[in-house]
Amino acid sequence: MSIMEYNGGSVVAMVGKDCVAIASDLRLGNQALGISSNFQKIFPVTDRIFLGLPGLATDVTTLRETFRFRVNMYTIKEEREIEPETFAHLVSSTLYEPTGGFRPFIAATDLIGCLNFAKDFVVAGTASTKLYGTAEGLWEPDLDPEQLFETISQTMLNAVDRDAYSGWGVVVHVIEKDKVTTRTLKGRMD
Amino acid sequence: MNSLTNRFSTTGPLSELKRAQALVENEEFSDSAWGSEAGFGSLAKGVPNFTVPSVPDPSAFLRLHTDDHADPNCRIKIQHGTTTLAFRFQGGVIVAVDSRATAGSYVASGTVKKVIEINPYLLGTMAGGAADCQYWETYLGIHCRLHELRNHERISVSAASKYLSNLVYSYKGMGLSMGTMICGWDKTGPAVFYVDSDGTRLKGDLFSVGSGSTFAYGVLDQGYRWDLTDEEAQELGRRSIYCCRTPRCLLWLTLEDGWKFIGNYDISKLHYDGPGETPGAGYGYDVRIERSTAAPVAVQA
Amino acid sequence: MSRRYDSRTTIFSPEGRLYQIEYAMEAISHAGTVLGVLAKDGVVLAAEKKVTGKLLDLSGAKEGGYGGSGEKIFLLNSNVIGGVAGLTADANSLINFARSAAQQHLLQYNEDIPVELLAQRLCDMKQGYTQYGGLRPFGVSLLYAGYDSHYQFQLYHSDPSGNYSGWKATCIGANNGTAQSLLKQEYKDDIEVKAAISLVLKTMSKTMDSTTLGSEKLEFAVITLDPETKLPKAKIYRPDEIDKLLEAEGLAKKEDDNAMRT
Amino acid sequence: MPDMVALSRQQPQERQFNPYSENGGTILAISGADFSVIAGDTRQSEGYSIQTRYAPKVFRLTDKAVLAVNGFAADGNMFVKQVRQRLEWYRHAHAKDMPLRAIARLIQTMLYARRFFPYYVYNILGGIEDDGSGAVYSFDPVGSYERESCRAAGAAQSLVQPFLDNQIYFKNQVPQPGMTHPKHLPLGTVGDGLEMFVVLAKGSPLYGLENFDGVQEMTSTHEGERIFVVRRNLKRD
Amino acid sequence: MRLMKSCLKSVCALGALQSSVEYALEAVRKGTCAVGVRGKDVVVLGVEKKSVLQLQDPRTVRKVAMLDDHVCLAFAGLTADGRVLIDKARIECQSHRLTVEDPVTVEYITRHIAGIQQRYTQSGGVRPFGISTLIVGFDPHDTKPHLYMTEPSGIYSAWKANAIGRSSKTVREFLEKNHKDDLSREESIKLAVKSLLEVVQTGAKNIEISVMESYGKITNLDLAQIEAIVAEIEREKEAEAERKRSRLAATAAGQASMTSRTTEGGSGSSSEINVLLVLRFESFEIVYKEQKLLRSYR
Amino acid sequence: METSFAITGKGYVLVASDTTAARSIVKMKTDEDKIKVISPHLLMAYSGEPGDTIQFAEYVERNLRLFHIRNNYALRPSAAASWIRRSLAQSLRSRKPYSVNLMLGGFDVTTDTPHLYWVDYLGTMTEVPFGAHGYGAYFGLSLLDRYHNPEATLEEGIETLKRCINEVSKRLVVSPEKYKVKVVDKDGTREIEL
Repeated sequence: MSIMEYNGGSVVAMVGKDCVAIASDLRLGNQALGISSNFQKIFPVTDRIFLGLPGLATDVTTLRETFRFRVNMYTIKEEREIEPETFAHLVSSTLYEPTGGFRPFIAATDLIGCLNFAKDFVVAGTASTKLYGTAEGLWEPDLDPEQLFETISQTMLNAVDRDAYSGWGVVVHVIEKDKVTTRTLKGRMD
Repeated sequence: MNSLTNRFSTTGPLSELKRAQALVENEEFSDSAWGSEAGFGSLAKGVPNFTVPSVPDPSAFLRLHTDDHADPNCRIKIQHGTTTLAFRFQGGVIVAVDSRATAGSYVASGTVKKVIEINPYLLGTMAGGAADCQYWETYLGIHCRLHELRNHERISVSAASKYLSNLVYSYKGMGLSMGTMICGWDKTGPAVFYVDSDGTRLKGDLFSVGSGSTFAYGVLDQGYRWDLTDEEAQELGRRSIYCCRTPRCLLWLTLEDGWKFIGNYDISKLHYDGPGETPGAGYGYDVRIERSTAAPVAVQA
Repeated sequence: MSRRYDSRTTIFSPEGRLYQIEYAMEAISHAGTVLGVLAKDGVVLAAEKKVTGKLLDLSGAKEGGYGGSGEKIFLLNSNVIGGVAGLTADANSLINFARSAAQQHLLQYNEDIPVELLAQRLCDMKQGYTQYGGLRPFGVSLLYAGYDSHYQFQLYHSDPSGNYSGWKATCIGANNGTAQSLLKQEYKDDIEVKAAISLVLKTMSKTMDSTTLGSEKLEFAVITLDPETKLPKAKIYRPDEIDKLLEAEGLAKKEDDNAMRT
Repeated sequence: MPDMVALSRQQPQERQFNPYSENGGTILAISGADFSVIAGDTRQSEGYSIQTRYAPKVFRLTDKAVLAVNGFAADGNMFVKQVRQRLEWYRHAHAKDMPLRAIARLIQTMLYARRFFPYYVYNILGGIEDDGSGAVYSFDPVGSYERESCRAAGAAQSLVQPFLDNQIYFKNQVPQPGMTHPKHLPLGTVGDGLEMFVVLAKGSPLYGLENFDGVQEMTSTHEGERIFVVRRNLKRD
Repeated sequence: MRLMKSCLKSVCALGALQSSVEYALEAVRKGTCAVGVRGKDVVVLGVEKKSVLQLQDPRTVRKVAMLDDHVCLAFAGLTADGRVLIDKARIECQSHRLTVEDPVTVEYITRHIAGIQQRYTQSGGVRPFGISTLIVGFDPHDTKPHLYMTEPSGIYSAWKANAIGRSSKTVREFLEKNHKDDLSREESIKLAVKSLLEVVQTGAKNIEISVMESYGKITNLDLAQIEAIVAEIEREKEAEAERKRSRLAATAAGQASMTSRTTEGGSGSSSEINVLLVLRFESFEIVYKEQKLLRSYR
Repeated sequence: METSFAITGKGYVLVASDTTAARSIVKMKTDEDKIKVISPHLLMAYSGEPGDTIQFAEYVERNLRLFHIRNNYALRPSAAASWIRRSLAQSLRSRKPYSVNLMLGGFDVTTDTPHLYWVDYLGTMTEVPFGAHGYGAYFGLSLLDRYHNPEATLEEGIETLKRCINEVSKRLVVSPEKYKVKVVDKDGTREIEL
C-alpha cells in the first residue's frame, strides 16, 4: 500500500477567467476505516493563496504548520505579503529539505493563487487519475467563477466516487481578484 | 479400492475403455462439442476440471499474480466484495448487502449485485472473490434444481449449504476466496448458513461477512431481537449496511413461499433523507444531530 | 587581565545596583511617550512620534499586517500590539524577537501566544542581557496590549531589567509621571473602548510637549474582538484615520488653535 | 491482517514463471436504448516501447455482439479465438447466433475455467440483446460479470470511468426543476476512439452515422442488427 | 614568573568575583523583605509586598512562586533574576519527576538552585543572580516541614526561621528572639506576620502570607485574614505596652539589663559573610578601578 | 487486545480504556490505568507499543505540568493536543519513534466546551465527537455513529459507552475484561464505575 493511501484524500485545482478554484474531499481515514468526515486539506496561506495538501495526514498537519510559520516569518522579515511564486519556491524547497528522518515527506502540492501558474488544472491525491480523467473531459478555457465552481465540483464529486480512499463531502474555494467564495458540498457519504 | 486400481492401471479392459472414452469425449473432437455439453462447466463430466499452471506450487503462482493485499501492483486485479449480512427473525430472513466492488483503491463497481438468487427459495450472498461466489452459487443452483427434480421436493437450506461447502472444500488451498450466507426457508422455518472457502459451515441467527462486517455487527448486535417486526427488521438491515459506507444497499426478505426483493437504496439518500421521502430524516450522524438540535426549536415554534 | 573588567558585563555596584539598567531606564524616560489603557472590551495604545519632519517619507507605510511604518507601535502577533519607548535600534531587534517568539508558540501549540507569555519571553531575553558577558541591557521599555482566552484583554509593561507587570492603564517615556496621575484620576474600572480612546487621546494631548496633536506626531492602535469571528482584531491607525479620530474627539490642531487665537 | 501481509511478503516467491505481460491500451463501451458502442485504441505496447500501432482490441463476435479485450494481448487474442470457436459450434448446433446474455455467461464460465491460471484479460462485451436493447457486460479476469450501461477498462480506466459516470449516468448532477435526465443518451453525443464499433438494433435509425468520417459497415444485410466500424487516427504518440 | 602571573590572575579574579557576590547581596538587601517560619507541622512564608499601584494588576505582582506541588519559593532582590531562576527550578522539578518518578525533596531543589547561583559566580562574563531565596516545602511521604535559604554566592542552609531582603537583619533578630520549636499553625502565621511588621509599616495590605500544611497543601491567606491577625497583634502589643508602662512605673532597675540583651543579639551575622569581608578587603584596589569604570560609563 | 473509546456529551468527555498490560501472550497486569490525567481538565488514554506508551505519557504529563506551574494556568485542550501531536510527529522522524495512539479528552474552561481529539502514532490528529483505538474501533465506531449524541447527559453517555464495551466483549476474539472510565467536565476529572 502506498503511503498516500494510508489516510487518503484528494485535491484538484482549476483555472478560470480571472479566477481559480481549488477543491478537496473531507475524509480522513485509517486505510479503509473512516476516522473523520471533516479533515481539511486546503489551507489559506494569504488572502489569495490557497495550499492543498493531500497525503499522509500527519505530514499534512506538520507541513501546514511549517508553511504558516515560514510564511509568517517571511512577512515579518520582509514586511509584505508573500507572492504566489515566491511561495511556490518556498513550498518546493521545504519539501526538498532533508527531514533528518528515514522517510521523506510525501505530499503532492498544488499551488494556486497565481492566475497563470498552470494553464488548465492540477490534481493530486489518491483519486488523482480519476481527477485527471474527469477534469480533462469537463474543463474548458475561460470559465467564469460560477461555471468554474460547477466544473470543479463535478470533477471532484465524480472522481472521488470511484476512489475508495477519498470522499465524505467536498469543500470548494473559488478565488477571484477581490473575494474568495467557499462552499461545502453535500457529497456522497460512502 | 478396486476402482482406484482400475483407474490407474495402464492395462486391462477397463483402462482400454477409459482411453477410448477419453478419445471420444476429447473436447476438440467429440460429439459433445456440438451441444451445450461442450466446454467447461459441462455437467456430464461431474465436477468441472480447471486449468492449472504446471508449476510446483500453483497456489503460490496464483497469489503472486492476483493477491492484491500482498502486492498492490499485481496485474490481475480480481474484484472483491465488502459487506453482506443476513439474520433470522420471527418474520423470516433479512438479507442485506452492499454494492461496492473494489480493485485496490479503485472502486471497480458501485452497482454489484451481491446476492445470488440461487432459485426462488434460496439466496446466497457474495463476499470475497466475486467470481468465486458467482460461479459456485450458480453451480449450486443447478444442483438444487436437480435435487428438486430427483426428489420432488425443495432442497433444505441445510443440504444446499452442505453441498456448497463440500464443493469449495475440495479446492481448499488452491486460492479460492469466498464467504457466503445461504439463506432460505425450509421445513424447519427460516434458516441461515454461513459457508466459506476454508470449508467452515455454521448455522446461526445472525451473520455478517466481508471487510465491513465488524461495522455491520456493531449496529446489528445492538438492535437485534428475535421478535422484530418486518419493518424494524428491514430498518435494521438498512442501517447496518449504511454504516459500511457503500454506494447502495440492497435488501431481500425470505419468506415461506420464497424470497422477496425489498429494495435498492442509495446510501447517500439514506444518509440525508432516510428510506422514506422525508428530507432530513437520514441516518447520517451529522444529519441526525442537526435534527435533534433543531427539534426543540420546532417544538417551541 | 584587564580585559575581563573592560567587557561590558552588567555588574553590581557596591550598593548592589545595576547601573547600566538604571542608565537605560533614565534614557527611556526621555523617549517619546507611549500610553496604554485597558478597557472592558479592548485595549487602546497611543504613542508620541519623535522622528518628524516635512521630508520624512512615509509612503512605504503598509496597511495592517506587519506594517513597517511604525516608529513606536507594532503588531507583534495577530493578538498583541506592542508600543516601544527607548533606543529605536534596540526596539527593532526586540520586536523581531517578539514576533518570532509568537510564531514559535503558534508552531508549537497551534494557538496565538498568550499575552503574558509573550511579555515573559521578552523579559527573559532582556534579563539575559543584564546577566551575561559582552552584552548591555536593552534600552527599551514596552507596552503590550493584547487578548487571549485566559485573561481576556490585557495590558503589560516591561522595562530594561526584565521586569514586567500588568496594568489597567499606564504610560512610559517622557512625562510619564504626569500621564500616570492623569490616568489615575480619570480611569474607571468598567471603561469601554470608546471612552478609553477619548481618555488616551485626552491624556496624550496633555502630556505631549507640543501644543498640537496630529497624525505626524501620533501613532494610535486599538485591539478589540471581531464581533463576527470572536477573534482579536488589532487595528493600527493610518495617519488619515488618526486625523479623523482627533477631529471627532475635538482634539485636532490648527483650526481649533486658530479659532482660539482669533 | 497487517501480519498476514508482512508474512506473505517474506515468503520466497516463484518469480521464474511469469507468463504475463502488460500491453497497455484502453477499451470502453457504452450502451443506449437501441445501440451500443464499443471502442478501443489500437496501440500495442510493452513498457515504453510500442510494438505496433495497429493491433485491434475490439472484435466482432456475431452480428449483434462485439467483444473488447484488454490486458495481455496474447491471452486476449487466444481468448477471443476460443470464444469465436464456441460460438461457431453453437451456430452449428442451433442454427442461430448465440444471444448476447448467453455469450456473457459463456465468457464467465470460460474465464472461470482458468480460475487457477487466469487469463490476464479484462473483457467488455457490448451488443444488442434479444429484446432489441443495447447492453454492455463487463468482466473481471476470472469471470465475475455484471450488465451495465457503460464501462471502461485498461490503462486509462480510472481516468475515463468517473467521467462516464458523470456524463452517462448523470452522477452528481441534479436535473433542472421539472426535467429529468434522459434515460439513454442519443448516439450523437458519444465521443470517438481509435477504433469504434457501433451496433444498432434491428430497425433503429442510423443516427446520421452515414455522414461520419471513416465509417465502414460490417454487416451484409440491412434487415437485422447492423454493425458499423469507425476508425480514426488520433495523436501518434 | 608565568606561574606567579597566573596565580595572581586567579586570586584577583576570585577577589573580584567575591566582591561581585557581595554586591549582589547588597541588591538582595534592597529587595522587599521575606520571612520563613517553620512550625511543628507547618511552614509559613511571609513576604512584604510592594504597594500595588492603583492602576496595576495585582495578579502580575508575585513574589511567592510554586516550584512544584509541594515546594514553594520566595525571593528578595532583582525580580527579573528571580523569575529566571524560578523558571530553571521549575524545569528541574518536572524533569526530576520524569526521570526518577519521585518528586524532588526540598533539600534537593534547594541544592539545585544554590548550584545554579554558584555557577553564575564562577564562570566568566556573567554576573551573579541578585537574589536570595527562601524555599519551603514538605518532602514526599514525610510530615516534617522544611525551610531553606539560598544566597547569591550559592550558599544554602536550613533554618527554623529566617528572613531575607530589606532589614532582614532586624527581622532575623526578632525571629531569633521569638521563635520557639513546635509552633502551631496559628502561632507560626502570627510570628511571620509579627516579624514582618517589624519592617512593614503599612500593615496588612502590604503583607502576603502563604501557609504550607502538608505535602501539596498550600493556602494563601486573603487580606481579611491577615488584617485580623494584624489587629490581634496590635491588641497584644497594646496590652503589652500597657503592662510595660505599669511595670515601668514599678521598677526602673530592670531597664538596663533589658537593653543590653538586645544589643547582644544584634551581632549575629553569619560566619560566611565574615569570610567574604576578608576577601573583599583583598580585592579593594580592583573594586576601586571598577567604580571608576562605572563612572566613565555614566 | 487494547481498546479505548471516548465520547463527548453535553459539557463532558467520557474516556474509557481497557486495563490490560500485556507482554507477548501474557497478561502482566489486569488493572493498569491507561488513562492519565495530564492537566486539571485533560485526560489522555494511551495504547500502543508497551514501554513507549508509559514513557510518552509521562513525558507529556511533566511538560504540561511545567507549563501549568510556569504560567499559573494549564494549556487549553486544543493547544495541549497540538503540542502532543507535534511531539509524536517529530518523534516519527527520529531514530526511535514513539509508537503510541492517544485519545485526548478535555474541557476548555475558557470557552466552557468539551473537546475530544483522536491522535495516532504517526501524529495524525483530528477533533471528533467520538473516537476509538484498537480493534474495538472496528465494532464501536459504527455503533457510535448510530447511537452517539453530543448533547447527551452523562447517564446517557455512559449507556452508550456500555453498548460499545458490550459489543466488543461480544464480538472480539480476545476481548478485554475490565475497563477504566474517566470523565472530564467543568469540575475537572474523575473516575466512574460502570
